[in-house]
Amino acid sequence: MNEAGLHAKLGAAGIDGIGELDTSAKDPFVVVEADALVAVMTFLRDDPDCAMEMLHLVTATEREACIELAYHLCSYQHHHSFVVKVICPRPEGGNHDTWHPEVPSVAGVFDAADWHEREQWDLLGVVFAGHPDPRRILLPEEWIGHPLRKDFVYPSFLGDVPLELDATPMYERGPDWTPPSSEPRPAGEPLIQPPSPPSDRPHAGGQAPAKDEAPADAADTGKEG
Amino acid sequence: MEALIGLFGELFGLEGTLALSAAYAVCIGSILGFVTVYSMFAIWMERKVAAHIQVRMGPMVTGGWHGWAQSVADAVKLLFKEDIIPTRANAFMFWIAPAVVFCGVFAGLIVVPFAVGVQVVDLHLGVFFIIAIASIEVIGVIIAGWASNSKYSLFGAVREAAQVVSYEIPTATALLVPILVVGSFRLNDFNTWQAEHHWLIFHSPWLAMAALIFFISSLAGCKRAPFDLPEAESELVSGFHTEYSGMRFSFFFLEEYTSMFVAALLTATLWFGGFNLPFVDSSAWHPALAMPIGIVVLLAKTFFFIFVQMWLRWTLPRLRVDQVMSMGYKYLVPWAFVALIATAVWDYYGWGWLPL
Amino acid sequence: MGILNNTLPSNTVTDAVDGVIGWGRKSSIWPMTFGIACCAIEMMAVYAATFDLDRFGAGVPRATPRQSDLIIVPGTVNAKMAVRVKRLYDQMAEPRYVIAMGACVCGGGPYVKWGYNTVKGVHKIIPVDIFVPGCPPRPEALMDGILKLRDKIGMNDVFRRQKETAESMNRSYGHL
Amino acid sequence: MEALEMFTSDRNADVYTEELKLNLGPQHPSTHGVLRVELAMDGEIITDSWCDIGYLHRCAEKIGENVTYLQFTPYTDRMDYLASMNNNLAWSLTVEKLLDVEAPERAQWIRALVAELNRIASHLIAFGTYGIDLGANTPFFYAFRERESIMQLLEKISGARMLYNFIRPGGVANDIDDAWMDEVSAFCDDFEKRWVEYNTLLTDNFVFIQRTANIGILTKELALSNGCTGPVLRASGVKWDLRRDVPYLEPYDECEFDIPVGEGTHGTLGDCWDRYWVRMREMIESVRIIRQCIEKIPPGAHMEKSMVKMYKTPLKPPPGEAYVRCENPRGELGFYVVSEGGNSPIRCRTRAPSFCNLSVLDKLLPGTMLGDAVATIGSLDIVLGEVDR
Repeated sequence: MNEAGLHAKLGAAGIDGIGELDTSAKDPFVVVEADALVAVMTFLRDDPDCAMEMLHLVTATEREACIELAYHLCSYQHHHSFVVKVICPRPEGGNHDTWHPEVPSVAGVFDAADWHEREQWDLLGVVFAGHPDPRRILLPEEWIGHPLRKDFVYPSFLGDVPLELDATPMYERGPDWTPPSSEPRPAGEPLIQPPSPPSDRPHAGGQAPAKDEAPADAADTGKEG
Repeated sequence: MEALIGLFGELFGLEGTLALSAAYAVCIGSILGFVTVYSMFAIWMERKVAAHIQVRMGPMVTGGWHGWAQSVADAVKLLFKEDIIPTRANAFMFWIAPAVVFCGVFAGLIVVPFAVGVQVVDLHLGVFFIIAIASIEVIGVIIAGWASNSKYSLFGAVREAAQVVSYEIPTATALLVPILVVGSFRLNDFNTWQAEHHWLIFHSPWLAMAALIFFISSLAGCKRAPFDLPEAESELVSGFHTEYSGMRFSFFFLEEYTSMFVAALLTATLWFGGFNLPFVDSSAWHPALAMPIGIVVLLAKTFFFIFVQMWLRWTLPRLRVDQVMSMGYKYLVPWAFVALIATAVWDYYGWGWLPL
Repeated sequence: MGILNNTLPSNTVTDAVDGVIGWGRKSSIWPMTFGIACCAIEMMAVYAATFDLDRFGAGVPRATPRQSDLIIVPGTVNAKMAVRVKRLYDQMAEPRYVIAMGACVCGGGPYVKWGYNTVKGVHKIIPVDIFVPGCPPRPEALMDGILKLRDKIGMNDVFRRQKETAESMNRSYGHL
Repeated sequence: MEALEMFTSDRNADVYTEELKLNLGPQHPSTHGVLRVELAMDGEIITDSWCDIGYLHRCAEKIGENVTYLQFTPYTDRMDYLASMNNNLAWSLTVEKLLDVEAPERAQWIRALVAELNRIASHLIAFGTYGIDLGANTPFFYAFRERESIMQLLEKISGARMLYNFIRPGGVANDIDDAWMDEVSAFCDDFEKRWVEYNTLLTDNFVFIQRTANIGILTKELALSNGCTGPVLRASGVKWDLRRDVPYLEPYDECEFDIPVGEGTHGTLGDCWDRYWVRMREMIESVRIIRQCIEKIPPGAHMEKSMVKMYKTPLKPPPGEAYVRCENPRGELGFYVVSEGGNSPIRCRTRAPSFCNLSVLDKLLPGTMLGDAVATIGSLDIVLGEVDR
């Protein structure tokens, strides 16, 4: 069955909030409402004609206007795959500090979603309501912020571990050295103030560089080991 | 021993207790020296055997010819390495454990006849003594594991306790089989008996079986692969000696190789003719000739069995802890008893097996 | 050893003893079985048949830091791992040596610019004796690093008063 | 009666038992890198386990959003560093799908050839380290001997030993010649003999079978629900291989090869032995594919002409998104790339096979013993670079 067939099948299931099939993309996808997500996933898994046994991937993508979640499903019985998307529009002034979009967790439908959703929470700050174990997975527990957001500010320290290129080695610190405070910062402030003078790394403690100039200066360091 | 006492009397005019003490000091010193040199050689040999099994060369640089001085360098380094006692460990127990472990196996060597007359004490209960004194080792390991205050060490110690205590039964039962034939616990009697008759391994199929059972369970007793669970590196990091560093750790090394030596030597003495050459009657030889040849023959046999132990270690995967236990209790113990009873019956009727 | 460290004058005896100790230490470097990332595979290749680190007496990988002399840090250290690397180093017995293997460990490597989580060189965490650059370094490069470490160890004094190597032996590790 | 009281009364109240928490890793000889597993132990038996990953998190997805499409290729090498070619392949296919470009025919055959070579190298490490996990050190050295020949072969065409950066969007970096292919076929002849040797050394070993059969049984339902792929899934009896079912390269369509599936030879379907044995047989299948590639490889360009022009400026795919899956040695590697027309993607998500395969570990461990935990982790054959990215 192709994507259109799957979409038709899904539309006939009587679930509210299923959007149109978007065939402009390389992999056609369907956008569903967040409330309908669990029902859609359960239907796709259980319906014998769809039989999506496997949830391949849960991806959150941050765009200008929204964070969209893509669920890649595939079926080994019927050799077809399908993409379901949920779109969480960005509220006015929503940045990585103030805005954590919330979607229902599908960990109850697919076990695979458990770790994927934890990772998306960890890196992008998407809250999965009803997740059995909503902890960080890759970053340490004491990490502040969600690094894959575009407005994430690079920290200089984690606890007393230096993350700066020009930081003083731990064993050369004087006895009066105090670890930087890791208290949650007030909204709008940089995560941890950069050491002064600020390093020449492009956005240590400052603003993330604009999108277009990235490759130009990435070229000088990107390839060297 | 008696010869030494006489020698001291002749040379220095020592008598009585003084002569005895001097003779003991010399004997223990020489055994200690032997153990140290032997362990260094065995460690070098282990690395070479392992390397050649694994298509590589092993130590080649240290000391020149095939890295012969590798173990010397290891010893020097370990001697001058910092000795850590973890803060949360029980310092006294942590300190004493390597000594207990090493004494246990080291003491077993004093009853071993290396050749005619080359023996510290000719105990009537030689075999019994070795088995009894070697059990002290397990206490040392348990102390080490407990005193380290580390979970891996504790696991190692508990595994060691379970494993060694279980395998004492088949070890001792298998040892009883040749004892039943020879009728003595004394190690020298095995040498003379086998010189007069034939090697005990050829005596009957049951004795061959007992030899196999003894060899397998002695592997477990020495914590050698495939029974190296107490120090299983991929599971327990280093097992009971995880927290030991420097010289204390090297005592565990010494202990392991010395107990390998004792096990191999018992196999050679009890089943494979001791210091007797095959097909050659050396009983009439002059002691000056028989002694060095005897030592060489015995050591050659011993090192063959040590080589087999190493060979197995670098070939076989490790068993799981419950499989080790079930192997001991379900297979080795019953078959050891079968061998014991069957030998009794066999010898009672005086059946022969091979034309010997 | 502690009180004797680098206090005796230089004479024939201390020279000879230092020579023997230095020889022992450099001929028997036991590395720790410690793999982090890509470089660990090349490190394994160095242990393996073609390159065979055991030729130099350095082929006894010990799983526990207590018994190992050398920690090869093979691969990117990130914020979560740095605390562990530090602890492993603290658990090792003196004398201990560190080889930073690979570009990431020498100074951030490919992850230096955009890696929000990576430590830009393990020398920010623990003092390093030898840096082996490369991504990953060829086994020959690591061998060369180990040979350089051997030379370095052989030069260190134990009993004699130290000259220029004092700093490398007695580093202060700050409040950590 | 008194004796009974001793057991029933509270006299031994100060003697108590507690659950032992054992911390496996991140520095542990058998966690294949820096995996940390926290185990709750009741004696030797594991009652519960918690995986803790992230000790090798290297921000690959953030880097992907900041560097150009071409510059990201070396970073894919460093994800699954045991199978760099396969990672490069998946990334290149993703970028090609975004750009609507297809690699020339010869490039596809070269890609399949080197990817299969790298698959053998990767499985060899799985085989060798699995031996070490179970206490047999020797297979590791034999495996590395053959792996060394593969690395030398690949070094000849790519210039790098381990992280090749050889397969690029639009084709491959260099062309291969007949002399090199002769060396490859000589290696294949050699390898088939060695493979038999491995089996005598480890596969058929009684102790090895005892240690792996009936251990860590992964049922088909659990595997599918957890998103396990690759040999882990096939060992559970699912005959699914992207190379056969969704051929993403031309050679996979034309070559003949079998897909080894777990059969429960020595125990239950989906145990550690099955996973191991699937990997071992896949090596031989890879050799078959390599031989056919050498035979059938067509002449032509090794790089798409239009791409060479595009290389002079950063690639700028049109806005859109692409998800491509490839059959890696560890399972299905997927790249999901979202482009908004800029020099670099705005999202560069990796579906790491090891990540999904590892998530099943917490469900396999409870009830087994400590030694089995090591065997199970080894049989999943994870690469932490890929789990944490």
